[in-house]
Amino acid sequence: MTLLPYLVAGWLFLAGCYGLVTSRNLVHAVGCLTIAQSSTYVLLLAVGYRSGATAPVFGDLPVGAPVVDPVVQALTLTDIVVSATVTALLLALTLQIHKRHGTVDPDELRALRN
Amino acid sequence: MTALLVVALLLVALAGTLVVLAPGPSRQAVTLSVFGLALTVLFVVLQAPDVALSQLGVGTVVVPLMIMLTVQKTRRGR
Amino acid sequence: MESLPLLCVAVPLLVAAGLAAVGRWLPRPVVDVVSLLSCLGVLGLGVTLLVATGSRRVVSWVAGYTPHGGASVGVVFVVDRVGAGLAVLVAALMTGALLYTWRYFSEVESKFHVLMLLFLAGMAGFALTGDLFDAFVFFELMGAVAYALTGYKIEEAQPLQGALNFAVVNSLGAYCTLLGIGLLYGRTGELGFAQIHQALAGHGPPDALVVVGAALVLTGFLVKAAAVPFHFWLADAHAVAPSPVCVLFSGVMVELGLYGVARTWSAALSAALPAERLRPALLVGGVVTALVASVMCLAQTHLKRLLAFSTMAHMGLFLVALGALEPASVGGLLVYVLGHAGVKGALFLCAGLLLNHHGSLDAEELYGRGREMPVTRVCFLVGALALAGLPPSGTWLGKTLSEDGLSHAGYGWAPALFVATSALTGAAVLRVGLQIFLGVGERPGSAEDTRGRHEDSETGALLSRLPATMVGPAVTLLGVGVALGMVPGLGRVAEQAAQTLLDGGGYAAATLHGAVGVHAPASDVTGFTASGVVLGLVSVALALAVAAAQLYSRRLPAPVRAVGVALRPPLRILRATHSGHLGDYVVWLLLGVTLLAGAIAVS
Amino acid sequence: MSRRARLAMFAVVAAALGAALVLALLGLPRFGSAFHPYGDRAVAVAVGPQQTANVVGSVTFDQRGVDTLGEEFILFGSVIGALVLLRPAPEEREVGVRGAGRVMSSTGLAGYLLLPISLLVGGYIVAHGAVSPGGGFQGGVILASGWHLLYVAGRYAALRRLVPNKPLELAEAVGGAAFAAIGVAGIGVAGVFLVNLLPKGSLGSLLSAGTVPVLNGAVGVEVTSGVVLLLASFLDQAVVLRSIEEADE
Repeated sequence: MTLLPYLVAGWLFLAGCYGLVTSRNLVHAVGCLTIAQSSTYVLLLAVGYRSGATAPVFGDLPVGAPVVDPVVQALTLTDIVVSATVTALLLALTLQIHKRHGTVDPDELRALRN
Repeated sequence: MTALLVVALLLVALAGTLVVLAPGPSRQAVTLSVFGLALTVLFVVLQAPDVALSQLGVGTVVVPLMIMLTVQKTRRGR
Repeated sequence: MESLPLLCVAVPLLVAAGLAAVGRWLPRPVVDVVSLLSCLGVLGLGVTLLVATGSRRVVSWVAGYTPHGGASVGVVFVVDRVGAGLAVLVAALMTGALLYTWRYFSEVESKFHVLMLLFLAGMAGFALTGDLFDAFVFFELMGAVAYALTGYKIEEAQPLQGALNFAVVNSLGAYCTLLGIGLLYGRTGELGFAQIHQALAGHGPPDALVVVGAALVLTGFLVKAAAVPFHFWLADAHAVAPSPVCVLFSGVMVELGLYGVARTWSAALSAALPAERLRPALLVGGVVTALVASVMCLAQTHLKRLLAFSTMAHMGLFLVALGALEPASVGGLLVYVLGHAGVKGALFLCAGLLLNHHGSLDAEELYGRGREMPVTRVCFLVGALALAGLPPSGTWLGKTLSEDGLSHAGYGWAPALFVATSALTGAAVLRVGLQIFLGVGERPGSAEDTRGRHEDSETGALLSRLPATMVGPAVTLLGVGVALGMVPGLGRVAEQAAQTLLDGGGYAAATLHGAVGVHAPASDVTGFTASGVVLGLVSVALALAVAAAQLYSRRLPAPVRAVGVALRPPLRILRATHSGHLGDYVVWLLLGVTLLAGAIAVS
Repeated sequence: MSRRARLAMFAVVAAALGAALVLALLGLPRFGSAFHPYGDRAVAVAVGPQQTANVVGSVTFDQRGVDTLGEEFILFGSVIGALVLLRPAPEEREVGVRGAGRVMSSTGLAGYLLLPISLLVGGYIVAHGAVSPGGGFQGGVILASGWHLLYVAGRYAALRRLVPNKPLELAEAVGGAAFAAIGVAGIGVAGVFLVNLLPKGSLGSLLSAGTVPVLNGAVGVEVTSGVVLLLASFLDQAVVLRSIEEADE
């Protein structure tokens, strides 16, 4: 049972990859990529969790109270920004691909076929 | 490990799977929004309010909105 | 001195932000001059660091969080010869690329320059940082900017798809790296290379977590390094990116992927993962990459795509030279990377010149049309010969040093691979060079492959006269790439730099305990050996022979042609795997991660 | 590869990779363990010398500030990149937005009502990044979302004319430049990049934590304008830009 958070992370990664492999629409594929990336959020925050601890904000909390790992939270924040910006770039590319190729189905995109 | 945590985790796994299995991109934008919300809940349960706030803004509003706008543009013919 | 590494990153970031703020109101020459000056500034900082790192590592703790008792909360930049050298290489290539774009690339105000400067900062940061997560951040910075630069020509169909494949595959690789960082953080509780090294040390043979964590972290870097089967994005992206951007992609960005592998292994993972664990995966991956890419290179007629596969073939050789994890061969690799950057950069710029003058990148379409471009002609053909390994060019010196190092380490087959790969890729480049610039060979009929015809030039209208700012960088890059082979003592310095790069214990001691001194053991590397010169000449002769065979295929004796015919079906299968299909590329990537983890586990 | 071949290969590879992942995950410390050496040190530094109540803020903007510098420039570069990629192609032109004035009045009202709330909440979250959850990024995203409520509430094209890209791009660049400049200023003042120079105040007060709130402000400006630009360029694509043939219809 204590493995569940880690397993969810692994599941999200593979599920996202499955979506990328089978997707018939690039916009859909980009969505699947964000699912694969969200596995990293879950893994990082699960690794930094501490049972019975509170959020690392010492507003009303006495100094010295147990808190969860703040470092992984900072990493996840960066990760979320990366995800959003890469998604934006990918969607921008997808939009232009649609204009030039008239389709966003990877099976029909043949410009780079070798 | 609390029941709340288990529920939040399963919700995330389920919502993530639904996003992947969504039949088309416009349906996916909606499920992606739900997935963003589920992640936000999970982050709150994991005592990460900073991350939850980020995820709330990015995962439930900004990214689904960009996807929806892209879908609208790419649905039309050339 | 301690603040210089951070300035290498901060200066281009500041200038980029400044240009984005006021660039639209500045006259174009000011934008050009300001971007060039900031490149030259980074170049100066890099050279200063390069000099300083001869006797020590430069360790700078960002925000002043110096360690107490070997532990810190901050991020550290740790610079040794290799890191500083890469920063210099990045800045030098960027200077050449920006000179080439002088007056052009002005479709969207100064945004091209802003992106290029961000690219510079990302690559410099990646080369200088001493923290695994920080390396991921800079990796993503150079990635995000590179995707946008690849798709810069939105009027055409191919750049967009090439950029998308590039972006998805690289992003997925980066997420693998991040998953690996998560696993290693769970085990060690640390993020700095040296801190991870310290925490991993003394735990006996690696368990599944370390093996899979290492494989995942290295995956992101190997994707960037275009190792088979992570390589599919490379040709797609290179074929379509603007030529000055290709100079950076081929000359240093993919090499930074290898640097990531070397640095992460030696500075962090080597404490738990001895060299024997990693060696087989890198060596086998390198050999396969070199062979696949050489064959693919021979089959191309699109100039940039051909050069892209040539880069990939050399990446395979670099991977082999790195894979021995011995100072001698890695030292050779460092020289090879420098020589290759100069020569390949010049070749890509020549391709750009052809495109801007004739509006095509297809060798058959361009047949004989380069005759009236004397400088470009000499530049391209000399570059092709240098790529094939003509003594005494820098590529030749790097090749022969790597061969020697590998032979001494017990890999007697390596020189044969190096000769074959340089000969085959050199032959492909020579073949198109002779076709285009001298009109040699049978005039091509109607080819079935029409890719590359009628491309828009990068300068708006076609240029009847090529400006000196475009030709100059190509000539200079080639000159430097060739002249490097004649720099006395370069091999020795490179071997010492490699020694420092591979010394994980010394890295940790310098970072966490202030022992920054580097002792440089004596090295007897000279470079100019009779066998090295002979092997260089052999590969050039082979390259000429293969090029001639391709140019005059109809006049070949029947048995040779029969071999060629027999090779066609396997070649067709190989080409079919490079399908341009995103789903295929993702499957290959996952296969690569699995094989890498398996190879590390069973070695 | 055919679809079936691709799927079959994926099934085999994913099974192997999944097994490897599970083996690796089994090697992690038990979920909820107390083994967080870096985290413990970060907490001690944040509530000790740096007087930053929100430890995540301290890690993000002070202890590992250079990560965030990189992150902000990833955002900055991506926004510029998206603007470059979504620039109108030669054969495209802008068309007037038909029907944009006919937004339902109830939606409009909700937009106008929600706007001040989101501006207030966003501003508060940016300002209090050092003492409570949130900060420049989170607040910036909320502010940018609030901005888009205006689009929903009012006339898109009219608003775009009122606030074109230029000032937004300027604000984004200034926000990013401010972060880098504060880092370089550290070298000038103390010889150390990104050093936390300002007085630290006392834990939990609005002006505690030295440069952390200043950096939060810079990031807030950058993120707000960056996200507005990003969403606006997608909106432009969906609403305003047409190819010439389409526009002529």
